[in-house]
Amino acid sequence: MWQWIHKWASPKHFYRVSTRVAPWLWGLALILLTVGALWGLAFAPADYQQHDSFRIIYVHVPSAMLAESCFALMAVCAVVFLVWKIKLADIVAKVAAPFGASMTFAALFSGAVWGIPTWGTWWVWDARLTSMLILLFLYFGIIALRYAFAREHSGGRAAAVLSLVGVVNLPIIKYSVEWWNTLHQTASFSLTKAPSMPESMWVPLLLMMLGAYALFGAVVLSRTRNEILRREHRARWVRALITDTCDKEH
Amino acid sequence: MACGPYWTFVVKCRARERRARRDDPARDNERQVGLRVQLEGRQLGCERDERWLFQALEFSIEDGDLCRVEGPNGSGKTSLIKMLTGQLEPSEGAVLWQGKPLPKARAAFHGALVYSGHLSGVKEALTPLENLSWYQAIGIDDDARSVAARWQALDAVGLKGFEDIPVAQLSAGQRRRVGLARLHLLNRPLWILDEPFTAIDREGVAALEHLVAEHCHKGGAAIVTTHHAFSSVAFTRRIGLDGHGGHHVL
Amino acid sequence: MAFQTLNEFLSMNGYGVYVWSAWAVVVGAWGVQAGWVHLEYRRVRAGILRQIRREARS
Amino acid sequence: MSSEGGHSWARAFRYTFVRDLRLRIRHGSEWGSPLIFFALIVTLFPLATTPDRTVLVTFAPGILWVAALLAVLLSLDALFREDHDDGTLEQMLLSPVPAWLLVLAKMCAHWVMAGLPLALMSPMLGLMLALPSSVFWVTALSLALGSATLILIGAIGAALTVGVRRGGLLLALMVLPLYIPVLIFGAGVVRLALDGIDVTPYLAILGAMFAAALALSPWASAAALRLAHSG
Repeated sequence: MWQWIHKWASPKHFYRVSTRVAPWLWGLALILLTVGALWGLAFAPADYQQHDSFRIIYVHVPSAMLAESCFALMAVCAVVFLVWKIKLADIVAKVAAPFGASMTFAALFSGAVWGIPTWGTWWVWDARLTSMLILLFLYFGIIALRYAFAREHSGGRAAAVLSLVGVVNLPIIKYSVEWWNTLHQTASFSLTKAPSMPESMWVPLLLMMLGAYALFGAVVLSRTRNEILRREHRARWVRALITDTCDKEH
Repeated sequence: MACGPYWTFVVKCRARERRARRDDPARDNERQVGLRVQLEGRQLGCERDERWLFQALEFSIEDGDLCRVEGPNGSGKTSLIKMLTGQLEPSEGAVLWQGKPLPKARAAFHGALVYSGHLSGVKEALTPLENLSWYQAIGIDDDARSVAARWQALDAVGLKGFEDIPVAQLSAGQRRRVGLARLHLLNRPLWILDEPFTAIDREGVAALEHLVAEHCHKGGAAIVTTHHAFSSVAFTRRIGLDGHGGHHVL
Repeated sequence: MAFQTLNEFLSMNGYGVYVWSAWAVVVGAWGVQAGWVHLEYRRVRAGILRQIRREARS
Repeated sequence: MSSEGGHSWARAFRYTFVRDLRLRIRHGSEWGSPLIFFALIVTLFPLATTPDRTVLVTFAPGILWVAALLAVLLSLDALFREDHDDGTLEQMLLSPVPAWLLVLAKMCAHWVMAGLPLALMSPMLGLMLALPSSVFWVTALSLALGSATLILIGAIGAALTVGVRRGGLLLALMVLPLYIPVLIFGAGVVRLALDGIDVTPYLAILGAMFAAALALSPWASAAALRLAHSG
């Protein structure tokens, strides 16, 4: 197992392998998202209670789930970076943070906009939206801490420790916000219990979620590749790569 | 009352410590032979901002060694010193104390080390005596001779009569001498001094040189980084760093 | 098809403002991330090329 | 020279605890400000809203707790910074005594000098916010327990930003989201006590948070200090 980890520790190996994977991921994300969007917006039936405002679920749920899993990814990268000192994990965590923050903001915005027709006001202090707001502040804290240090290496380590502290506190925050105010409707779709929506409604939702995760993978992968190029700019293989892509274009 | 739970916690540590001592044979012979200095660097490497300051550095410090670390500014001298004290994890290789890698032998190693860095390590609001008594406490010195030792240490650095004046009112040179009084106070086999001669007058320098020489003569070891050549004693070992990855060890 | 006419689809039976604004923000965020990847790649490449030229000259 | 183990650990703990108390007493001005800040914030609210007692009493628990939380946060920035600047933090990390024990001693000293006085002052300020005297005991207890948890959690943030210049605002941005569960349960306990509900289960949860923070924070802070120091 150690060889396998060590092989992945070298950015060059990761870069070569990801060159083939990245285009597929981008293509998969594009297809899934367009099919899911068309199906969800145009063909899925409207909800009997919320009518067409229900279609916001097809963007709210994927972005909320991305916000959560991105935080989990950052915590895993933090452990890998602090314990095995693999720089790749630090790069992935650094790259994933802005994506997670933007997904949290998107989930908050779409949740709030969805609230107007259903609850009558755009911001309601309901448990899930409040936890999402706190998660957004956690993201800002981690990003700000990373860029507060002069040297990237110490910034990466400090941000890793804060992500671990954050991930330990997340369930406690959710529980206490839940205790404080439970208003939000129960989760409309969870992998364990059967979806409470008819099939024609949750299939597009599933497509949108898979598409969102594919996009998440593609963005994180490509931005990691850029960060590797930026950090290893003195390495010969980077220079060789850049010069021959440059010649191919002219 | 607030620290009630902590005493129970500390007592539990004592029980664990006694158990550790009972079934750890190595600990017994260590006490008979007296602490032998054995600090080795194995294939040490230090990388900063994707650049190697030094690589594959091999050396070994034994009893009676006086080692000088030299090199231009920014050549990684302080990083090497921080690796030797266990503050900085080497990017490559390992530092061994009596055969055991540092992170595993941290308590034993720190029990045998006195480190004097760029910062004086002295609290300005406290008096020299209070500073030294705190050092004895965190240095786990036996209680019997502690009061006498403090006076004797202050006398040795020529601060007799200044014992109960807050350090803030002493001059910069006197402040550093309070820091250096630790060398007299805690009789530790290994001294690591980083630029010890800054802000010290001529006869202070001579006194410190004599002290280090006598320490090495008595079987201790010292690692010193300084631009000032020792006049009265020869270095038994030199580690030169050129800052571009190269080094030479005598 | 859940809507009879095109403008019914555009107005989302009266909920158009909410649905389209929510979708715009989320899909917009995805688009920004994708665009950012491309811009960042070009910026990193330009930086490396500039460095190569500078070192080739000196 | 081998350590006598527990005995000398306790001595190191006690000396560091006393040293920090002595430092705080000698630097009175700098360490008194959290208490004055606490009183100041509490007096702002009636001036900003209404002096009407019926309105104030509903907000009293929240105002007391938010003011205490901000006072603790304000005082945390200097917890490790002074020791970092004059090199004693380096010596603490290089001592044979485990770093988490010395960090724990510093946190206890900080609680005795900053957390406890807040709790003892809260009844007086509660009076100003029309808080009935029947609730003083619960307020003081929840603030004493809560401020200890806040100091423990905040110390991790202080350890992370010890190497950063002007780390105060960054510390607040990082640590406030982690303070929210303590704030919810702390202020909630006082609000429920106002309505006469039995608050022991909620105090128990506050105690559980304190126990978790006590178990994790010294170790995490020591690790964070080691990271910041080797930078």
